[in-house]
Amino acid sequence: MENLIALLIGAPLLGAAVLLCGGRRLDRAGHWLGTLLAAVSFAVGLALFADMLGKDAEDRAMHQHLFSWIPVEGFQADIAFQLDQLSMTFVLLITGVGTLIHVYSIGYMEHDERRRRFFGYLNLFVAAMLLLVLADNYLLLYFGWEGVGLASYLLIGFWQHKPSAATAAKKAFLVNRVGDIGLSIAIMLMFTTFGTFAFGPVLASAGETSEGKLTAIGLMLLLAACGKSAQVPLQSWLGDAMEGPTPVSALIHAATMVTAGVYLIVRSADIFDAAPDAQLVVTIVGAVTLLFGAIVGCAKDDIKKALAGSTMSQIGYMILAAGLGPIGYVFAIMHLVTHGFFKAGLFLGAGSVMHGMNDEVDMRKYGGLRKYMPLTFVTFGLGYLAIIGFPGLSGFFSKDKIIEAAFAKGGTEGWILGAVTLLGAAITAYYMTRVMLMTFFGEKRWQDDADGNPPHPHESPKSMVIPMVLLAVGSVAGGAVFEFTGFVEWLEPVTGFEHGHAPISAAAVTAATVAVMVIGVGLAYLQYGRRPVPVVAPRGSLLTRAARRDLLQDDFNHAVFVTGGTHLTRSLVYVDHTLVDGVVNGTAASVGGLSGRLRKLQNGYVRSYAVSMFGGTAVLIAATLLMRAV
Amino acid sequence: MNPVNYLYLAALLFTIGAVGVLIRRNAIVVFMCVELMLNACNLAFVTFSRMHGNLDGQIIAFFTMVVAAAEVVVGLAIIVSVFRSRHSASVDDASLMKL
Amino acid sequence: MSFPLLTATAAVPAVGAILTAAVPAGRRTAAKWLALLVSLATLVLAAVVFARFEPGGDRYQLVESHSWIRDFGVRYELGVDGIGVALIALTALLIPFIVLAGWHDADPLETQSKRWRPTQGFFALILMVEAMVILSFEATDVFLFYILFEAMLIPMYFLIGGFGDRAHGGTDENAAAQRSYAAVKFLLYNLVGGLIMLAAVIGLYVVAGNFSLTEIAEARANGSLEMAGSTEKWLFLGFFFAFAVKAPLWPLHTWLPNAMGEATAPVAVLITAVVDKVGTFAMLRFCLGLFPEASKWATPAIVVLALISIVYGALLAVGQRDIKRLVAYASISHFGFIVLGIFAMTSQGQSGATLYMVNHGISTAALMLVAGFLISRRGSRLIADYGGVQKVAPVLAGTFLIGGLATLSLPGLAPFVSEFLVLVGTFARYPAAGVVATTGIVLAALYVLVLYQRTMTGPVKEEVRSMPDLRPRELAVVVPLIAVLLFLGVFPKPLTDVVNPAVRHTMSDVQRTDPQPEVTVQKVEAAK
Amino acid sequence: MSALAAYATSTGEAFQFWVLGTVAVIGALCTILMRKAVHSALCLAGTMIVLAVFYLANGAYFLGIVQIVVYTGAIMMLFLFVVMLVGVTAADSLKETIKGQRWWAAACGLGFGVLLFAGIGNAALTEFAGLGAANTAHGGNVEGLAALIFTKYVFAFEITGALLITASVGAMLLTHRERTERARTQRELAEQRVREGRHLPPLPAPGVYARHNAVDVPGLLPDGTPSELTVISTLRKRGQVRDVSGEALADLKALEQRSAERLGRGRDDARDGARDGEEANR
Repeated sequence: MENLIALLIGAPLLGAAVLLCGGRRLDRAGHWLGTLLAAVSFAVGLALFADMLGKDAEDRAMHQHLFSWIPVEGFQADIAFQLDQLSMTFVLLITGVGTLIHVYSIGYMEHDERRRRFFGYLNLFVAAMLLLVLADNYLLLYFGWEGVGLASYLLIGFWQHKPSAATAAKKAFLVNRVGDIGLSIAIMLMFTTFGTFAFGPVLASAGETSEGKLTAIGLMLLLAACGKSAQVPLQSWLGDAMEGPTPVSALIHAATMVTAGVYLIVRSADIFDAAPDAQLVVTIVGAVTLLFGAIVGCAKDDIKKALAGSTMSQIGYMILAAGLGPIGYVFAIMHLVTHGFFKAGLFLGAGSVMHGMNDEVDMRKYGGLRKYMPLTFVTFGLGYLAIIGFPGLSGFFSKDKIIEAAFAKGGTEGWILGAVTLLGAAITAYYMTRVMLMTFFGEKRWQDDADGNPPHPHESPKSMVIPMVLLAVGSVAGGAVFEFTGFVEWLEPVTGFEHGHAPISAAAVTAATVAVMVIGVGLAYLQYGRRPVPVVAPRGSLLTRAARRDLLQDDFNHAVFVTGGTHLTRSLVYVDHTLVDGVVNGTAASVGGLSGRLRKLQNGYVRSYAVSMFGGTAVLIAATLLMRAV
Repeated sequence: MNPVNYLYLAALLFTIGAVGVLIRRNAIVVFMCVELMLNACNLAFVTFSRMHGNLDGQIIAFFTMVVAAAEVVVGLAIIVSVFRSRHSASVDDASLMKL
Repeated sequence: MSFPLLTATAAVPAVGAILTAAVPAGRRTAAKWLALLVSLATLVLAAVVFARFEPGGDRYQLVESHSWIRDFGVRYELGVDGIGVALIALTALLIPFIVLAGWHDADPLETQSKRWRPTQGFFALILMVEAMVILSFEATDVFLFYILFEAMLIPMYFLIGGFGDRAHGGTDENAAAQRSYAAVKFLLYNLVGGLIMLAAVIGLYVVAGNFSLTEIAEARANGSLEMAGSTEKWLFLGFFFAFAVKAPLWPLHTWLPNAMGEATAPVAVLITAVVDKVGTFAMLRFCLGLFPEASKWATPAIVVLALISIVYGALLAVGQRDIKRLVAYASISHFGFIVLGIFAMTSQGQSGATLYMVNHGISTAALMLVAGFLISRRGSRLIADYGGVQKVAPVLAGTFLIGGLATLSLPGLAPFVSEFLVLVGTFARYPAAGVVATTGIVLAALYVLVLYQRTMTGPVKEEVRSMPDLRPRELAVVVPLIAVLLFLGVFPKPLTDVVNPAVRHTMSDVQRTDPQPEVTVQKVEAAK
Repeated sequence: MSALAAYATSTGEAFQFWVLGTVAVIGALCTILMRKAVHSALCLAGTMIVLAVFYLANGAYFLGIVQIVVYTGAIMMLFLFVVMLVGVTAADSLKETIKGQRWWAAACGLGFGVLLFAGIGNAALTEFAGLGAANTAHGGNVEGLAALIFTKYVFAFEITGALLITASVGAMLLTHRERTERARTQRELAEQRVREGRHLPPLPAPGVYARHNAVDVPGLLPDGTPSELTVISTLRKRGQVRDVSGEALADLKALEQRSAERLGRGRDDARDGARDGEEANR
């Protein structure tokens, strides 16, 4: 069975290669081929899953060694895969949700002339993401890590003729690269510390080195995770990334790629467990992002950006949980999977809405859509209930566990983290209700598009609706399934698990969670359900305005990095031209000036030359005489 | 009298000839000055010959004369052909080496 | 006496150059085909060299040795180690593509006389450069190497000054002036470097009594040749200066952007991908091989210069408005990495540096040649003159992007392997330097993506609307290069197998061992 | 005499040296200071003769004679010949045209001379072997030279022979102008002249009324002005045309005046005639 692991990656990779190199001949069948290969990968994943379930919990990890990648003295990097329970979870999520979104895209991208290439990119993404989660060493993980970055770049900028899309793609790649510095330094640190960077040996001997080194490695891994998972301070790209086609937002920027940071931290659990300081920073980052994303999500009128803020916030939950150590790893992954379902569903719903509304994204121009798009409304609604943690739905189970674990951290930290998670839950309920109300309820606020066509909201084609329905099912049932089929036991051999002991009872936490949810929903209803929503956004409070601008982080980046960088490069270009080159040119000019003066001696008159010859002879005689005299 | 005086005389004549080469523009006169320098050398050779008591110095002076004759023939031919084309025998007129 | 394979590898392009130059004026297509065939034949020979080279064998293989100038102990002495083999392979691999890419670059203008034969001259000069570069990778005699090092400036000078980019903003006279400025600058910089090296070569002879690299290195190793510390340092500096100009290292780099900007794209590739490699190659072979102590003494300063090159080159690339100058500054940044890897003096760093030379050659060739195709279509080198090309010429844009991604060292493409090895190697010895160098990867992403964004994306500009996509000849240039980049990115083993033993020898030259990891890890069985 | 010359310097030789040495230096100075090339040549010839005497005094009898016969006699005559060819009357301007040339020349010359003198003064030149033995070894100076030339210096001698041949051939080549086109026949020349329409008849002869028949005197036109055409082009180019028209007119005027006085005829006519002549002259 091990040999099938390569097939997991190989199928979508083949699809990408064929679709991208195949040319226009494949235009008509390309999307089917892409979808088929994603489905093949999913099928292989299921087969491997079935095989894995048949084994003992401890023996479930599978390895496949393909070949030595970079064989250099003292440096072994292999193309080798490791499929354990953690990877398996991701494989199923990636290929499953990935396949659904492929199907969805068939309808969504129907009118795009470059649909073949879109599927090529999607396949490329799936392959890279699988490589990321299947790698058995950090360098190969880095390969996948950058691969998904590339796919994300290509897909965000898929509509390249829009300057905003091209800029957003570039921004995403660059911010991710900053995070990549972290990953590469972490790998280098591992290499100098352990002499290798394969998961097995590094994690097994993590305890043998100093805590300081491990903290450094941990913080660098966190930096990488921040970049990929859009955590503060590297979160700024995610909102802009919504320029990409909606299926991309659903797959990459909600369900899978952005959660790679969580995977990285959970995968490196042994390192973090031995470095409590790093763990603390992880939780702080998670907590800050959780609130940051939630606040941003409250202020955005663009439906996708509101959802992007929500994604950021939900990943904040996961990171926070991952930072809690063995009491949180499992729940981080569990929330990751449930979030993958409901957020993908929400994005697909949003895409469906946009599909029917002439690609309008401003929620203030929606309203009353539930009658026109009943299926979208229902699936979106179920996703909504899941994310706010409506009891019994998937989000409820996973989020509740994280909040409980946060309290279980213990001490003041535990209280603070618990409070933050609860606050986050309230805000989540608030902004998601706002989205729901502005989109599907209230009166119509539709506007003609740029060409003057009034929108004709309609239900999307089957290829789009079916994936939405399936994801809605997952959003509803996922949590319960995990809760009652032993997700904890499933992951425990990989991540380890301890029961957290919260200072308050689990029932109290659950009650509090439900209570803050109700408060959040109620507040949103008061603001958006009872009163009509203005088409033009009101000026809003200082916080609202700041949140609309991503809490000014973009402005900060622009002022410091973009403007400063532009000035720096401009001045360096000047310096290079005047100073570095100038020194050389100055030397040349002075030599030239001297020669110009010397040239006057060469006046072309034989007699002048004769004088110099004669003088030279005299000097030679003088020198000879002097030498003899001495 | 010390025969070294001949050497002083040779040196003086040589210097006069050299200065003449430098200050005259007429190519023929320049040539004459060159001849003067050669003759000064010859005088020195002959004096050295006497000083050392062998005839090699005279031989060299003899060869110098032959070479001088050859040189004069070619040099004057050049002057004549230059004069033919430029109607001038001034060495300053031939300043094409100047950029 | 066996077949002189190394001589043949250099002689084939040299003879080919003469034959190409002799093709009559009217038969310029024949000259092109001849040049292509000769370069392919050289590639075959280089492949034979690669195959005949045994990684486990002697340090220098396929050795040829003949007396040349007996009085000074100068010998015609050739031999290749793994590093030389890799770079010969690179050179022989790139030249056919350079020839193919420059197929029409030297066609005579309508206004020129019928007897004028620029095409023949262009291809003959390229082959001449190839011959000299290959021979300089083979030479194990310092004097022979020096002569080749200098002699290759002559054809390069004519290639830069005589065959400029026809896409220029100003008038013809203006362009000609710029071009001759660039060519003279190239020549002067390199001549000054070469002159200083000549002094050091003579000094070496005075000290050692012969020019043979192998003999001197051996004598130094077994202690029969003592060299005073200061002597060694001065000689080292003399050699290093020349190589640093050629490489080029900050602050001796300013000739490169001019030369690459003014030359045609294939010639620019020839400069940066082939000729400049002689500089970094010579650092490895001569600086470290002949002056190990001085190399160690100078390492801190050189590491700092390399770091400055990396960051400075990348920052200046960001600030460029001219596509070709941008690539030139990017190359300066990359050469910083190569030098860093060499002087980190770890196995990973030096293997990485060697691989970097090869990979940088291929990736820059891919990027620069596609850029050349782009420029030839629009007739402008300014980034601002482009926009939306992706919509009009998707294949061109796609290949350009892949070239760019290789330049920014995306995993999966060859440069990543080498860049990461350099970083790891440097980090193991000098952690701070490793961290600073890592910022280079962000800046690389910045200049590549900004370039791509401004030229390829956005609304289609009026001037590019009718731009044709890549033609078959151009595809034949780009596709194999990209294939090689992908192959070496995933499976660099053929190259590392050859390079590893050579690096081991170099490490023993400088008597340095790799820093050992802090924790010795038992290999987990499962990882196998 | 030979013994005298060989061994020591007598008072007579000293006297001879001081007198003739002064002459030689004056001759040399005149060579470089005379404005006319022909004068320079004559001064140089004088210096050379003095040198010939010094050669004799130094025991180089053969060279002394050769100096007079070959150098002064042949080479200097060659100089004079070329001077004539170029223009014997042309005087050079001694005004210097190159800035600082004269000062540099003087300074260099002075420095050079001082150095030479210092060098000679420094050298230990007190021993004089004399030429007596050398000259008598083969029976005389000429025989001694011959013995050396045809033994030790035979190669150099042969080479100088080759040099002389080459030089003479070279001189011929330099001055000889190859005719590159066919010589035109008289008919063709005549036709050309007709075609060009100038001077159909032969050019007028030089000379005036049989008073001045020299070739450098232009013939006078009917109005009394000289005609350049009558003088050959070489002289014209050199500017060596002697204008005698004014002289002729003055003579004519004087004659007319005299005859008028004698005949007592009207002066007005004569004055008119003279005025006409003057105007035409102008």
